[in-house]
Amino acid sequence: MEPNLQVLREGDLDHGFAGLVRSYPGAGKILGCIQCGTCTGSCQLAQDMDYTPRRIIEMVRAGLKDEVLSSKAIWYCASCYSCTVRCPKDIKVTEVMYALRALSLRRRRSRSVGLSPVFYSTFSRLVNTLGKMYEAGLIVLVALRSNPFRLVKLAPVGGRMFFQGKLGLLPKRVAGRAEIQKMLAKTAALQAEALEARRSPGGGGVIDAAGDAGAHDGARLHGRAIPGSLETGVLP
Amino acid sequence: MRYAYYPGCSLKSSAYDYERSTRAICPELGVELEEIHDWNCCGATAIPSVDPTASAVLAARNLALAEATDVNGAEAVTVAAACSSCYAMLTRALNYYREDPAMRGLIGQALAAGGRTLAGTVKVKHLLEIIVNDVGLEAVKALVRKPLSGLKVAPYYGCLIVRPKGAFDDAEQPMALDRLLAVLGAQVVPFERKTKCCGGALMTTKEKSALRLNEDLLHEASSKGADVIAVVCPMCQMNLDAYQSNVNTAYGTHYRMPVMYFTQLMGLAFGLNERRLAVGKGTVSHAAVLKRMGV
Amino acid sequence: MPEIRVGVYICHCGSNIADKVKVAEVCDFAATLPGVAVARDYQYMCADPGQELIRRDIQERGVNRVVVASCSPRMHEPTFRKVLESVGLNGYYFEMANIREHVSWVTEDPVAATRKAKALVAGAVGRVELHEPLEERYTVMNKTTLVVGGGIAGIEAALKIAASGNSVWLVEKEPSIGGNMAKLDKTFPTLDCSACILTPKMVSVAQSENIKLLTYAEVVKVDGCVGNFQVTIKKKARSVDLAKCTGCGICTSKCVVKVPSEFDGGLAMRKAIYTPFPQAVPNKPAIDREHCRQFVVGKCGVCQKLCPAGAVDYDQVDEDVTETFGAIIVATGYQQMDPSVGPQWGYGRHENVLTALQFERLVNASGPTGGKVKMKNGETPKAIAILHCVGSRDVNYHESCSRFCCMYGLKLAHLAKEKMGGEVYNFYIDLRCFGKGYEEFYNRVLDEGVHFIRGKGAEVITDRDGRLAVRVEDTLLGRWREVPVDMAVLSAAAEPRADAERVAQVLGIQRSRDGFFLEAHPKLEPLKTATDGVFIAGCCQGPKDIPDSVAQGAGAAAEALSLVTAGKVKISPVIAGVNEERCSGCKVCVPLCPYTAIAYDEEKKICRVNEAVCKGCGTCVASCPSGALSVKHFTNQQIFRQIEEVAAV
Amino acid sequence: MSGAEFEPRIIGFLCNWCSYAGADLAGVSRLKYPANIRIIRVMCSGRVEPAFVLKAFAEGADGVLISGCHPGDCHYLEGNHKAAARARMMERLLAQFGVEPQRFRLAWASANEGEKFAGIVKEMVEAIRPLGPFRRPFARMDDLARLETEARKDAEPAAGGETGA
Ligand SMILES: Cc1cc2nc3c(=O)[nH]c(=O)nc-3n(C[C@H](O)[C@H](O)[C@H](O)COP(=O)(O)OP(=O)(O)OC[C@H]3O[C@@H](n4cnc5c(N)ncnc54)[C@H](O)[C@@H]3O)c2cc1C
Ligand SMILES: Cc1cc2nc3c(=O)[nH]c(=O)nc-3n(C[C@H](O)[C@H](O)[C@H](O)COP(=O)(O)OP(=O)(O)OC[C@H]3O[C@@H](n4cnc5c(N)ncnc54)[C@H](O)[C@@H]3O)c2cc1C
Ligand code: SF4
Ligand code: SF4
Ligand code: SF4
Ligand code: SF4
Ligand code: SF4
Ligand code: SF4
Ligand code: SF4
Ligand code: SF4
Repeated sequence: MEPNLQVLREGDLDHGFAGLVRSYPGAGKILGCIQCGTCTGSCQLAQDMDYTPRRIIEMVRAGLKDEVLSSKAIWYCASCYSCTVRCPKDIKVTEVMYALRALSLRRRRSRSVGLSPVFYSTFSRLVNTLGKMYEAGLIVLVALRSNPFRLVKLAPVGGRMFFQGKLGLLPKRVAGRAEIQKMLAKTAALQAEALEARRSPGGGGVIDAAGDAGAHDGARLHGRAIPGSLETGVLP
Repeated sequence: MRYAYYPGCSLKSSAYDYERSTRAICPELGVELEEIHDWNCCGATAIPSVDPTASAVLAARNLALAEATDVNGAEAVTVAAACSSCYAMLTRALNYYREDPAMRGLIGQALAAGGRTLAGTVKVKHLLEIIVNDVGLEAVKALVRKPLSGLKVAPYYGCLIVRPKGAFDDAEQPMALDRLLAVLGAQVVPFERKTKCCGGALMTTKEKSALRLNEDLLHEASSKGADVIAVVCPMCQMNLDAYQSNVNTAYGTHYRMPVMYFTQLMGLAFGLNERRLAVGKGTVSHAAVLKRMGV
Repeated sequence: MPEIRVGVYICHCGSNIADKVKVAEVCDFAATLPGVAVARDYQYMCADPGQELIRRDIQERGVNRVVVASCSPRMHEPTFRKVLESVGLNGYYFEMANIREHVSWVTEDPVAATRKAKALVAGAVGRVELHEPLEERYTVMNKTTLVVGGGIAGIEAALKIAASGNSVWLVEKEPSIGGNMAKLDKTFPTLDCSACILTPKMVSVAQSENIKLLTYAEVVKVDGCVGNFQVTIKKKARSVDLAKCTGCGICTSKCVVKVPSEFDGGLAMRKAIYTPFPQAVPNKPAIDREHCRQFVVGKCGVCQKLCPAGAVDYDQVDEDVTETFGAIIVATGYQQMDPSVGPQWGYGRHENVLTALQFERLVNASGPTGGKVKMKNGETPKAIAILHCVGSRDVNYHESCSRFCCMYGLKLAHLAKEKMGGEVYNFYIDLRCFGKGYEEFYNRVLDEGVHFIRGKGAEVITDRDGRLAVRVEDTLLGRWREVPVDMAVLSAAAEPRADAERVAQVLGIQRSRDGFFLEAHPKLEPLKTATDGVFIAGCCQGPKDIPDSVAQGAGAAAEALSLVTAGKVKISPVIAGVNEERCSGCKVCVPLCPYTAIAYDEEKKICRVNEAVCKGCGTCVASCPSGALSVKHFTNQQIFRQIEEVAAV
Repeated sequence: MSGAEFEPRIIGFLCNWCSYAGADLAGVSRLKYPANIRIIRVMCSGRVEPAFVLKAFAEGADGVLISGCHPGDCHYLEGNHKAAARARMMERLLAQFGVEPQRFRLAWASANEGEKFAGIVKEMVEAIRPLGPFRRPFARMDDLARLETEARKDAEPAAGGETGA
């Protein structure tokens, strides 16, 4: 049956979702949003989004979890912080966007929104592995992980940059890679702990029905199993 | 003036011209940059999108490394970052560490797991801030040997150098770069979109949107008659420069707007050799700029 | 000292107390306490026969301290004090033990209740022994009131006081009274012309025999306290002798120096010798010495030469006037925030971005354009944007709502539509139209075809055609919009005047977190301040529209009159004092007093409490390291004794 | 209730305007709470000196409550801020003397909060009862005098800081 878009039943809403989002760094103040739209008005990307930043905040508060996490909007945010500096209620919309992308990746809700999830997770895993960014590698990996034809499209820009000496072809590594791995593992463990505390009775927050298992078990991206989580994962 | 230098990944690859020009002008200004040993990637805006907390930990490791150096003797260490994204991400981590008790605890424990500690006394500054505020425009002026007379420059700050905090200049209409360029003798065009976003990493993921943002910038700069756009961030440089022909293709425009790092323009004004400044390494030729300056 | 004879009276309160507390047992217990001469229990102590019991014991049995154990002292302490006084005993030789609200009504177990009652009675008896006779004091009121600030609120207050036949001084820092209202064109929601309703009041001020008007003057010092404030007022040198000047205006027309007019928000020029606006009161000029050539370069003298009345006097100097007042009303109003603090709104960067007050001048028939809405280039705009909440409801600027800008946004939309046709947009978050006739006005403006876009104007930029454009989310549609306009009007926040902090210090009043002056109670004492005898009215307390400002002005007048006409004012004897011998002059107490009642005496190197200002909270006492401070009726000895006694039972 | 159970004696210093009125309201509303508290009225919670608290303990109280208007509601503007600053200091001091933290409490109760006031008393009684009677470490008055001076020294910079903030 076609869903009736005019009707929103309580059962469609996840009342723990706002609490979950608020537990992310910088996202604590979303309950204070007065829906003024300053964020959207300030956003250069809003015109490409399926939901405006203001609506995203409201959808989070209302508990429209699936719609938010599978929205395109969160992947169009360029992290320019215009919304954040202007929000009259000191809501860090940019940080909320980060949180939503992270949740979307974790819940694997981001399949139909194009290249962005692959890009970000690949970037993240490259850095987690090497300690440093490796631009040429990033482009190649992203292309391979999404659509190899991307490579062809990127070739002219890559070529121009290469001939200006601007595209290093060899990766650089950080000596303290093991140290970084330990830090990331600890971060993941602490986050899992905090989540467990929230979920346990008296932990304060209501947790959404689906749980938040992705935080520390193996995640999967586009059919490929990746050891470790998306956050702490290293490249196979 | 000694700083713990955090170059960031871009300056070591795609933005090597930025690093080279920075290295060329800093000694002139009396700024000593001591590269932080074994620094790691700041995470840019990508890692927060995957794990907002881990990204702060990654950035914080660099701050811990910086604090451990003795660049400033007994005094608090100041990190110098040239890339706006690095600057913003290091600041973000530092602010979380200083202002958010939960994050402070978490970052502290994570760093400890890798054998590092952070006191939080470190400061983070962008290279532009260091030049304008620590060195001072008077000192810069004294170094100008070949004023950029007649060169019309659009001062482009981008977003992350003034946001989210707007720590050293206004978040909406900053003036530091305008004032610096004026001291170099350039004719600074009033650039209303000076803090609009270039799209950053969206150029890779949402190219159409990012091209629109860059077209908007190129339009204002060229309609105001600018000869060159001065930038303070590798990402801005890459998007405006390397993707300019993509903009032209998509919009049927014919921009040929050189995009140069402010450090390169400073070097030229100081009369430094353009090879030392890696001038000419733009996708859009810098020749017109040099010609205007009679170099 | 005569022997202490305490009378203790335990009240049954019908069955209210007696049901739980074994009254007779408490009474017997009381009789055993040291110093107790009489102990009785009685049905209703507050009833006449109960009171009579006390009176008789005082007169016949030599009782000289009284304890009543009954209800809350918040209820009947004054009643029983009067009983003591009626037979010549000091009302403060009295103490109450609250065995109803604090015992019988809240305790299940009669045994526990009785014991608790005993403890409280013991505490009261112990304490009352140490009570000292205290006198209610009165100060004689000076009958003149001072009003500071000549906006509509201050004008109204002054007129009301004058109408009662009492005298009042009105001090205004500008060359003319009128305040912000004088700048307005029409006023919502009825659209009367501001000048038409304000000017008659201003003229009445000038004509009233009971009002002494001092313009171009400021209060610089206030000493003393309620009833007798000694106030020093600085009259700035006006350079024009008001007694001689006829207001002919020749000087102004001949003066060669032009300066942007403050009154017109910089949209027009005025001269160095000027009256701020045509209906000014007094309608006589002042010389702005910062710009006058006579003062800047030392030569000109044109106006003096041409003045037919010989009124121009370059040698005038600032003059201090000192006068005593019984009460003070502060009505110093507000200012509009300078919106260039938020560059995103384009003010100061783009031509044709105006503040709402500037726009008021633009639509005003006596304004710089004769009431025609014109852009900088002289053309009539085809579209105008009115941005609401600029710097209001915004933690980055002012957290609170400015309260009248929604309504003037509607008014200006109406006026703009009327004067120039074209498109008018209101960009708002919420429309707050809560007054009488306000919603009706909104409906009217809606019908006139004004556009309402629910979304806060995020930024004002120039688009590719060089036109202004407002970027906004139309939140009702959920769409990002860029609306091109020719002029943008900013409803910039109403904020405290720049000198509010200094004014508060001079007058000894507090400010709330938003910087406006603080009322004694937000609902029940909106016009009083924590300083007795100082009242506030109008926008200096917080943004409010003209009807509310007028109501407050009149209310403050009533407050002041009820004080000064009473002839004398009662001051509670429960106040602090410094034992000069003990005070080490450490000044710890000085910043602790919330009323700045404590001052340091430089000569004697000790601190002193201003008895008229002190409210007796005792905060200072608790802090004095030398034990030099004490507060009457709550001395350490009294409280220590009470602790000992209640703890012993 | 078994008669054998220990009944702590609590002395409560209540400000006239909010908490005393709140306690009155508890009465007017006929709320029931333990009879263990003896209320002493002061004009403002800011009047309560550290010495009062020490004196109460010295005289045999098992617990001390200070209660005043909520921050921001003080009848005297900010006396309760001073009380709060002193209370923080008192907590430290009492801890040094081995007084269990449950025995001392600063609580805000408005004239409207009869229920809250009754609850505070109940909670305190419950918290103190298991501790048993208070052993008096400073029964002598000269001890008290010494403690008082120390307490004052400690208290006021803190209170001053409060004003500045
Ligand atoms: C654009 C705009 C349009 C408005 N339109 C309307 C409307 O249509 N209808 C309506 O009801 N309200 C309107 N208002 C609100 C209206 O302006 C205020 O309600 C009213 O002016 C408040 O009067 P006031 O006397 O309290 O303060 P003010 O008008 O600010 O007067 C204060 C006076 O005190 C003087 N003063 C200040 N400091 C000192 C000092 N230290 N010593 C001596 N004197 C001092 C000032 O010079 C001034 O004369 C509008 C406001 C704005 C900004
Ligand atoms: C649900 C609700 C909640 C509210 N909450 C708040 C709040 O939190 N804060 C706030 O500030 N305001 C609040 N208000 C508003 C507040 O109730 C009013 O501002 C206030 O009560 C107005 O007081 P009043 O004296 O003007 O009128 P009223 O309270 O109506 O008093 C009028 C009196 O006159 C008597 N009377 C009427 N006719 C005659 C007659 N012919 N002869 C003799 N006597 C007569 C009536 O019996 C009555 O006693 C609230 C209002 C409502 C409806
Ligand atoms: S700007 Fe802030 S308050 Fe306004 S809608 Fe966006 S998040 Fe909400
Ligand atoms: S940070 Fe993201 S959501 Fe906010 S204005 Fe920039 S692009 Fe839009
Ligand atoms: S010319 Fe003289 S009399 Fe006329 S207005 Fe000027 S000062 Fe007054
Ligand atoms: S003396 Fe001053 S006020 Fe008079 S005419 Fe000359 S400039 Fe104007
Ligand atoms: S009155 Fe209206 S425009 Fe003014 S601050 Fe309040 S909501 Fe905003
Ligand atoms: S009628 Fe009442 S609820 Fe409705 S807008 Fe007005 S004040 Fe609000
Ligand atoms: S605190 Fe006491 S000793 Fe110090 S100045 Fe005040 S009264 Fe004197
Ligand atoms: S008792 Fe209160 S009001 Fe009086 S001087 Fe002391 S602190 Fe000030």
